[in-house]
Amino acid sequence: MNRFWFFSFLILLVVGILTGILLTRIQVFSAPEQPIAYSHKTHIEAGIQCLYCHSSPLRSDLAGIPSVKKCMGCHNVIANDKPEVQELAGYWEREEPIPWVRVSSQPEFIYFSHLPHLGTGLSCETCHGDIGQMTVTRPVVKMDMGWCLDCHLKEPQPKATRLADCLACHK
Amino acid sequence: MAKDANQSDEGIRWALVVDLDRCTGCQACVVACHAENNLQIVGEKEAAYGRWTHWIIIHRYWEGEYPNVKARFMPIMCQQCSEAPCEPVCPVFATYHNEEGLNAQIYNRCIGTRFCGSACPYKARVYNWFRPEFPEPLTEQLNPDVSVRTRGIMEKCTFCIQRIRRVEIDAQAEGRSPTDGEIQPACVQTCPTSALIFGDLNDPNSHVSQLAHSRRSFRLLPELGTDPGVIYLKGGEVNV
Amino acid sequence: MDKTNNLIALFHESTDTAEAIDELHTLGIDDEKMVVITGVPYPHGALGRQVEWLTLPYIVAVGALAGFLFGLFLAVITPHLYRLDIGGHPPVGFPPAAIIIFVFTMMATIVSTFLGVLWEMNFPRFGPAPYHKLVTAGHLAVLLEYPATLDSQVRQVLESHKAHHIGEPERMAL
Amino acid sequence: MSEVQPTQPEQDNHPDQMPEFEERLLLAERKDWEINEAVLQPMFKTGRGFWILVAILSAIVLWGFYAWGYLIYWGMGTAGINRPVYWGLFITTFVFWVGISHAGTMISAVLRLLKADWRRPITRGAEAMTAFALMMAGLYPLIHLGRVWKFYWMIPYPNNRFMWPNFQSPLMWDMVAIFTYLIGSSLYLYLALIPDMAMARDYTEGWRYKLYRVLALGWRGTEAEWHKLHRALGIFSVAIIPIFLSVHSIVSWDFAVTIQPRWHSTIFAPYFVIGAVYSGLSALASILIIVRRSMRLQEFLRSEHFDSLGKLVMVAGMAWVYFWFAGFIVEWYGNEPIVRELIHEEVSGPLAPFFYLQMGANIIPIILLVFKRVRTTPVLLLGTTLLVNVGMFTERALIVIGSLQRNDLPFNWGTYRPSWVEISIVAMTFAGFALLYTLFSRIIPFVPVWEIKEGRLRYTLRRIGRLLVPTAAEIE
Amino acid sequence: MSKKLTRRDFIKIAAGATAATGLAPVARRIVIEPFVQPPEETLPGQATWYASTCRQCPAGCGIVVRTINGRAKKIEGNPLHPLNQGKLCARGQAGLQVLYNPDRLRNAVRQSGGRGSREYEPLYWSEALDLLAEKVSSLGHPDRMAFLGGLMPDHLYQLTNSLLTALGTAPPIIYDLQCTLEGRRPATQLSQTFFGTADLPVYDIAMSDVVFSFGANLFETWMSPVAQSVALGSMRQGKLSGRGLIVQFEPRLSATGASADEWIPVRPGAEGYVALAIGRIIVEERLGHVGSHRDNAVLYQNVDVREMSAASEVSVDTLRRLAQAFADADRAVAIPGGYLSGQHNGFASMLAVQALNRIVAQIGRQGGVFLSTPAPTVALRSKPEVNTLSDVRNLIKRMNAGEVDLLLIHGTNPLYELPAALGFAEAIKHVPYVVSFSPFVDETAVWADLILSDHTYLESWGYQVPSPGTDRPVISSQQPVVNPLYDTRSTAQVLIELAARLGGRAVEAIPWADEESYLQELVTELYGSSLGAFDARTPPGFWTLWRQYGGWWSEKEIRQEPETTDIVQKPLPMVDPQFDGDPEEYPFHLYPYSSVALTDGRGANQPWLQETPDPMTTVQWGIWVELNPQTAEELGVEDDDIVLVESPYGTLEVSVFVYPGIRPDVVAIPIGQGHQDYGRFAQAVTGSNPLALLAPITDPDTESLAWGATRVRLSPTGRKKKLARLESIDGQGRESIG
Repeated sequence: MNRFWFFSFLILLVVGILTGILLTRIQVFSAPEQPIAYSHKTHIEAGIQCLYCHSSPLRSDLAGIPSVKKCMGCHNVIANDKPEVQELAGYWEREEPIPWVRVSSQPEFIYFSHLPHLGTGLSCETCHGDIGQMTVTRPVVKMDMGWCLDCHLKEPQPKATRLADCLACHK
Repeated sequence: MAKDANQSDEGIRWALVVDLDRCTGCQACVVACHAENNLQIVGEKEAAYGRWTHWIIIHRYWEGEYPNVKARFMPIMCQQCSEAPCEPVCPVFATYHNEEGLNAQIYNRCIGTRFCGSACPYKARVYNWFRPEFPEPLTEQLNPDVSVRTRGIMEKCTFCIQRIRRVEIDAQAEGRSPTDGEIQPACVQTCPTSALIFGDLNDPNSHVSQLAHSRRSFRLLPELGTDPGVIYLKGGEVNV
Repeated sequence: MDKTNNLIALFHESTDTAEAIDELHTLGIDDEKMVVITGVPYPHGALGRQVEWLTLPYIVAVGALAGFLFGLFLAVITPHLYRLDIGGHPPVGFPPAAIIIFVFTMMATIVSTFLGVLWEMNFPRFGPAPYHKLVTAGHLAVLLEYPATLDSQVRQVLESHKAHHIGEPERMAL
Repeated sequence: MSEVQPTQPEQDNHPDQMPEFEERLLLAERKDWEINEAVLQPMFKTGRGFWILVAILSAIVLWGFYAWGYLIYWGMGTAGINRPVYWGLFITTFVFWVGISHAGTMISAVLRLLKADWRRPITRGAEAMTAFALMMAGLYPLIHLGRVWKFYWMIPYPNNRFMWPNFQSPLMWDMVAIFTYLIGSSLYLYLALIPDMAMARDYTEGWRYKLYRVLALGWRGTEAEWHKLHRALGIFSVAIIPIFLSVHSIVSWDFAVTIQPRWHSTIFAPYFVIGAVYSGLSALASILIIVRRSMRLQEFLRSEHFDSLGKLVMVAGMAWVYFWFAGFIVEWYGNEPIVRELIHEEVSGPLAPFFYLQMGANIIPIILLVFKRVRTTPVLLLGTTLLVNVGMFTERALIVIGSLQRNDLPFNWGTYRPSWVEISIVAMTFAGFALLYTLFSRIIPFVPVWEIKEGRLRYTLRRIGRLLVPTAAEIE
Repeated sequence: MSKKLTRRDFIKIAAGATAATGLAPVARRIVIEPFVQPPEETLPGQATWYASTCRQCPAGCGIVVRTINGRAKKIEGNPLHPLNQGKLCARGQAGLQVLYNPDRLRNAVRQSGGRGSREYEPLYWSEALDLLAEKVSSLGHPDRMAFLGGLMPDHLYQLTNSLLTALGTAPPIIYDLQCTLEGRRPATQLSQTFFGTADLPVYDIAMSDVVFSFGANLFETWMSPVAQSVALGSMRQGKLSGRGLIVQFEPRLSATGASADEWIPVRPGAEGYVALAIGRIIVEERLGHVGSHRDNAVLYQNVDVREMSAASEVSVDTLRRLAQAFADADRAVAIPGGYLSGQHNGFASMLAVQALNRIVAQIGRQGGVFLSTPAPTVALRSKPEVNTLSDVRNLIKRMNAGEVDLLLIHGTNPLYELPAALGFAEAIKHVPYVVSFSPFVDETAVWADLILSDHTYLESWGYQVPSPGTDRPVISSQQPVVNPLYDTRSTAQVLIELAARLGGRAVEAIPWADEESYLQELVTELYGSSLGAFDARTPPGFWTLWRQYGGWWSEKEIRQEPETTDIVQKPLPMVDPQFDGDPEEYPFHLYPYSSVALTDGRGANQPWLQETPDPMTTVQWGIWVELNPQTAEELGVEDDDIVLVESPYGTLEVSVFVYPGIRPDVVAIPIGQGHQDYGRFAQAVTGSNPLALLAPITDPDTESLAWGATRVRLSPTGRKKKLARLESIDGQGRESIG
């Protein structure tokens, strides 16, 4: 009886520690609050391609955030009665950039470039999820090292070796 | 024991040739390195206590006595040893050897045991003793391709891995491989006398591998058997 | 089933105890029905009882083997899970692997010895158990379980060997 | 005395007060309960001096923790280390504490295996010393990390990075070896403590009773329990000896596997081990003298124990000198430039004061310990053994710091000055050790009562001429 | 790299328009890069390279600046630029910290608490300009205004000159310490005297077999150190004809001396004697392969080799050996350096050195000395004239006499850079209104009423003709690589706007709408020149290419062979050096040298340069005095001991650096530290300015400051201050431990 109590305590302890470790792995996939209630869904359903607004991933490390000017290019005439669009127009008039909050980010010590990833035929959705269906943009995966490696290690050799080199990403 | 992968002559081995006959000790490489790699400024007090963070330093050696005195310069940076003494001692693989013969240091993995620093016979590794400070707007100078190291981690010369990678990605986009001399670490790029030459040691046609076979070439502390990737060329001797 | 009595008896002397135990044996009480409690470890056989069979060495051996395998896993397998070359060393070298395997074997040996002996002794056990505090003051206690029919004989044997505090064993919370 | 249960049988003449035990009075004449009380009584008596001591030690420990927090918050730069002296007082003290920890095993495991009966009263003190010294030593690998909050990367556990620690690193060997040794010595200490916990349980009430009850795990002292305990202790003493040898060897390999001049030595492992035994035994002797005095355990810790301990220290010291010389002569004879420079630094350079302190403090005690008067006079022995520890600490410092200050390229040489942070943290571990020991001695029977009683069982008193001489029975 | 233009190089510098607009991120780590208006040719996160010209010293090297999201990240040498060929020195690399210096002024400011109060009040530019215009127009007489300039880009000098001339004021007085230490003015005068043209000659080190450098720290701060270092590289190990030889004549072993093959520790001021003796030996013994030395005999007719040897403390044997080497070399060149010009007999010495090139017939030859070809348009040919110290003295005199009501100061810091004994600090107090254009609050700006803070060079327009030039005509362009960080305004623009406010002749003289259009007009004159390295179809196309390439230069090398004047028809002058201070009382020559990192002190506010170790002493962040070991022993001091250095004009307390490579009768102190103002990094170093020690004496021939002609005495203070050395004192500079 006593022994059962003692050993079950031990097991509980181990389970507790493991749960603790697991809990730290769980990511809260909450959507950050944006300055303007922007919906990707609306825009994708309107037939706009990702690359129209995020125009640089094929030429640069970054996908790029559209400038206010680009937004205004359409919203001068389209839906300019909506409050969000009027907010946008406000930024345009004040000549202020919109302080968008980053949804998907890489840590500061990581070198990440969109260019080679798109070059291998990946699509935006591979990493960013089905963003075209999102009214509120939120992260769908925790972009951590294991997640990156999951793909990198599946590449054929010798590419996998090269991509598994720490220096491939760490800077 | 298993054959070591780094020993093979296949693939790339990055190497730096330092021509001591050309070096004037002008320190351009030092500042270029600071600018390229976001090195922190430690200030006079810490520098006086051996806490500076240069990745490349120029040793100055005196020879002889007045009036027949000579001073010679010897730039010392991480020697990128094949048999690096710093690598096996790291408990968390923060430093290891990559496929291209680089002695890599992953800052984010480092937990700061400083064992590698103790093990390095060239003392080419520097430590971040304090949180780096960049008074505004000096933060603007930071190179986004290089992480800003926090306190408590080891850092060292990387042969400007970000510049290597940049050229490789560009070359790959153009469907070619980088040409000899196209990749230039910041120190090599700026060296006014071209005392520093960078390239692939395993490519028999590269400038560095030819210089490495020159009669003037030697490596630092060869008796330790570290097989450095930095090759020095002796200063020439011409007497009047 | 026969009715059984439980009895505790305290002795001053180990010789008296040994003799009393011998006589109790002759009364037909098994070793298993007797528990001798002492404050001092008496050498084996001093009180005329058989040596007990221990599983401890086996537990330790299994533990050590587990430690060895764990060490082997860490030292030999994990370097291949994410292959990084260091200092011209092969991913697995004999000397470091030997150290790791050795240390983990020893760690497991020690931990399994400890856990094993607790297991063997049925520890921890805080419930009430027959005990007498005079044991730690140097007395020897004998706990007996015997058929009720032998009661008077047993008491006589005990008293003849200068036992005191003969009576129902007090179950104390330990 | 109120806590002690008056359970003495009436036929024993029970004096109201404890008799003043004479130095060489044999325990054979003591009743078991007298021994129990002699051990327990000093634990319950905590005078003002005790609390003042605890307060002072706690203050130092708290200050040390403040210093540690300061170190973590501001960075490793608040310590005195620099380039090239990347390791300073922290690692020195770490090696020192690991060395101290070696005496416990030496005494209890080796002597238990050898059936040296004089070990009995001092095993507990020695084992406690091992455990506490290891706890202090184990702090340093954490303290000296630049990013201590990432220390768990050294623990092998499956993670999404697919990364495991590098088991080729001596620091990993260190970590697992010290962890093993700490577990081993703590369990060893605890296992032998269980019967005494039961004894204490029977004599106490209140919080102490609850504590001892839990710690005793329900020990009654049945023959089976004793038997199993013996068996387990036997396995322990065999298993812990290789660990004890390996731990300090591994610590020495932290240095010896690098190619730093004067570290790169094959003799380092035995040299460190013997040095550890030397300093550990000395520390043990010092502690026993202090405890004996402060807890009035003269009856248990008698001069013959110190005599034997002193002889062991002397032998260990001679072995240390031998190993030191064996290393030194090779370095001296080889005359490699950098090694010559380092030796020169020590013998006649800026490190000379430390070198001569080390040599003096390590060799003079050996000579002193030749004299029985020194071995058996507590004050003299205390002074001698403290001197050994000063010497051994200096020796560690010379090895760690002295070698790092010089290297193959003279341009890179440097000097090291410890900062207040380092000194505070080192003081913290010394105070922490003393504090743990002080508290330990008031909570746990310092003398292993059952072992003493067991030893007493094996003695007979024989009259030879005019003397009553104890002789050991040959049992087992 | 420099020889072959790769495609990548071109891409690197192909982006040529003005800097990116838009709000750049404050902290690059967190904020994403939103723009209101996206910049035209930049991609977010992608580097763009802009070509410009380095203004950290007067050399005028071409640079390319890597910018990301409108922020400059790295400066590198422009690989196409003929002068520096892609290379750059430490100071050039550190230029970012001029731009991003935390101590920059962010507005035009007025010193609200009176001069010297260091209390500033920001002004709108219109207010500031009104204030300036009012001060200028309310002057009683145009002569009551003075403009003191320093390191100015050429276009600004032209503008200033035009404006001042139009107003009837004297042209700007150009004086700064760097030029003085280089001996720019004496060198110009030497060219004028020797070759009859005021261009600085180019010494062709790259092709030379033997280089005799007389006090020229070629690879540190003298003239065009990067170009000279590039030349050293090819001279040493880049030639087919074998390794060239360098001999350095100077009393202190500089980094250049350390790179040289031989160092001759000549007595201060006696370098000319060495040159004379060598010349005499060559002529007398008919060394070399020139043939007849008859023409040159007259030059050396008064020279006695033994006397010269005794005066310079260089043995006759050595002189003969050197003469032999110099004369026998296929190509040899002798360089009269900055230290010569800093002596009382500087000009005579320089003449003697230049004469050596003549007697071995190296003038105009490859590996000898030649003149660079000027730019093809007249407007671009005129260069800023460096004024003499006498001009500055006159100005100080006028200021003291109350004859100056308005003093404008640009690009120089006289309170720091002039020897304290000249009394500028006192004189400036007599000027009712002082305007500074400094982007930093330096020592002089503290005494200004109004600071019209200029852009830093990475934010401004301009061009510069490198002088000394190179083997072909070069004009280096300067363009903003980033948008101005703050509300500062370029001085050229300020002058244009000032002229507009003043109207009349001023606006006629500089009628342009803005700086850019002025430059465009000036530069597109080059359009159509057949020499250029690039062809443009239209003038605007030329303007674009001009900015993309970082200037205009000839595709092929065009050297100019100078003719010697009749100075070589008479004996060379022999002038004894004079020193200020009684030799008995002040036994040591003071050698203040310009620091490799900080030059004349301009670099002191850039932490990278402060942290850069001095090549010879490896000291970072500090000031020290170098003593020969023998001198140190006699004084009873050792490393890091503080000594008191006294001259007849001032005192200085400074740590000792025992320096094996210096004459026992010379003590050397680096210039650059000892700032009272000039920002946190400059002020972080304790110590005082060594210029306080200098005697205000000049070389009568050139009227240039004889900065090497002061004597000092030293006394130990018994205190110690540890220098922040890179090297270990314990290691004693040994290479091996053998």
